[in-house]
Amino acid sequence: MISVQTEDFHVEAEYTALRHQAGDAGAIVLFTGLVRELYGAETEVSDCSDKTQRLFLEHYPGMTEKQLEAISQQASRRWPLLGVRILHRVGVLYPGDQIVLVATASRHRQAAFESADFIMDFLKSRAPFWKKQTNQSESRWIESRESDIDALKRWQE
Amino acid sequence: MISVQTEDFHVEAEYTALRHQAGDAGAIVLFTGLVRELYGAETEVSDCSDKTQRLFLEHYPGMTEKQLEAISQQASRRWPLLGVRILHRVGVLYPGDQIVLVATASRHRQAAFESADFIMDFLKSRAPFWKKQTNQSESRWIESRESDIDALKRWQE
Amino acid sequence: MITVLYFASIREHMGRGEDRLEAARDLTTVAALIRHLSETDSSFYELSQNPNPPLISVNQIFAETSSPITDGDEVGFFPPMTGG
Amino acid sequence: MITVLYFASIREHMGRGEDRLEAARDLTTVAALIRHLSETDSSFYELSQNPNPPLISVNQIFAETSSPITDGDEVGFFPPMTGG
Repeated sequence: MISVQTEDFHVEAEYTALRHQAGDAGAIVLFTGLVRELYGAETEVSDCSDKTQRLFLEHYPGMTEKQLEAISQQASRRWPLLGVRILHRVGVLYPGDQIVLVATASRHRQAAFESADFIMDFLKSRAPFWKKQTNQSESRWIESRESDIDALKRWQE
Repeated sequence: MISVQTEDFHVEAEYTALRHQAGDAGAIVLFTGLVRELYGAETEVSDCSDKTQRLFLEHYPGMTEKQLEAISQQASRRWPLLGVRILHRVGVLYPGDQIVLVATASRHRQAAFESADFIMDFLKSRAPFWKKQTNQSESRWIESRESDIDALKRWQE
Repeated sequence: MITVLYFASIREHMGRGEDRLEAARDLTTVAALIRHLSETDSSFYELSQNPNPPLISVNQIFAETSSPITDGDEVGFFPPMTGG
Repeated sequence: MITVLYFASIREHMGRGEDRLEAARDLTTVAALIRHLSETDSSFYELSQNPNPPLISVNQIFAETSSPITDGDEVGFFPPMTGG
């Protein structure tokens, strides 16, 4: 199931729904992405003025849902999944807020791990979301990370 | 943090505790293992009389905690983690019950995914737990899966 | 009518989120649309000169400059995505 | 005193979870302990003849037959683990 929403989500509710939907699943992997205070600060050393005050998440309504659905179906073709959940928030978010949830259920753990990882990689670079970060001094669009584009290559056979 | 307990656990409570402990984490991966009705039925085709009625989980008190702690520390040396949670249940469990929870928090998703995957692989083959399955006709100890032993090899450089 | 949508930094650069163009006989590909917009809009012209040109969708599916377009289509221009 | 613990299918095979042995001058390795137990206990003898012998721990750490043991140690014998 796919959702794009401004409201926050509850991990337990999403987990429980997937667990009940997934029949005889032996493994559930649940990923959440959170708003960080420091973005792009790969070096861990960062000017404090660079701290995120808020994040604005824009998307392309319609295309987003189509892309997330396509990613979910791709994962289901590639792994024997018993359930998939993708939920992405949009709008204004603050440090520590939940942005995204991806959860997969399968009989065995490897399919659940790999498919959740796969969905996140594709979601990062293939779903039309854009983040604008506001810190003390300015607002700017976050640039896509090279490593996110590289991450996609792992899934090409 | 490490726990070995007979009581069930709440995903939300574990997730929330880790999220608050983990400071500026951008990614949390949470894995749960559940009791399946059909064990060892890799082919998906299985005699219904083979359905699990209950599972008994035995462990080696003392050594279990030591091993889980060692696995957790190994993961923390290998990836830049902001939090690790391992919780394993013992005693009598029924189909659909939660057996194990592993959760990791990190700035970036790759470290969170890989470390949770790593912990589960080591836990499966390196922590002194044993499962005894009772179905309609008999009780028998579940044998370790070749694939679990192979899984460990992925982590050797 | 062809609907053109702009998102994120490209929306801000254009100063608007949407254009509507009469379909025309020569507007048969994304490339032709880009040429037309570059000729009639200086902001779009700047975009088209960027070494990293916008990503493109036609009817909410990723597209190329060579992709065909037709009356009623929705064409999106946007920067690399940063979801998740 | 050396404490010997049996787990899971091995505990069931032995019919008990624990043995306590007086430490002796020749019980200085796991191999010596296995030899001693095999000589004095037919169930343990069967175990030691198994093509897949039990896994071993000394003081709750994985060990080999060559691992040293001493007075006060705790030695565990158990089948391959199936947690998670």
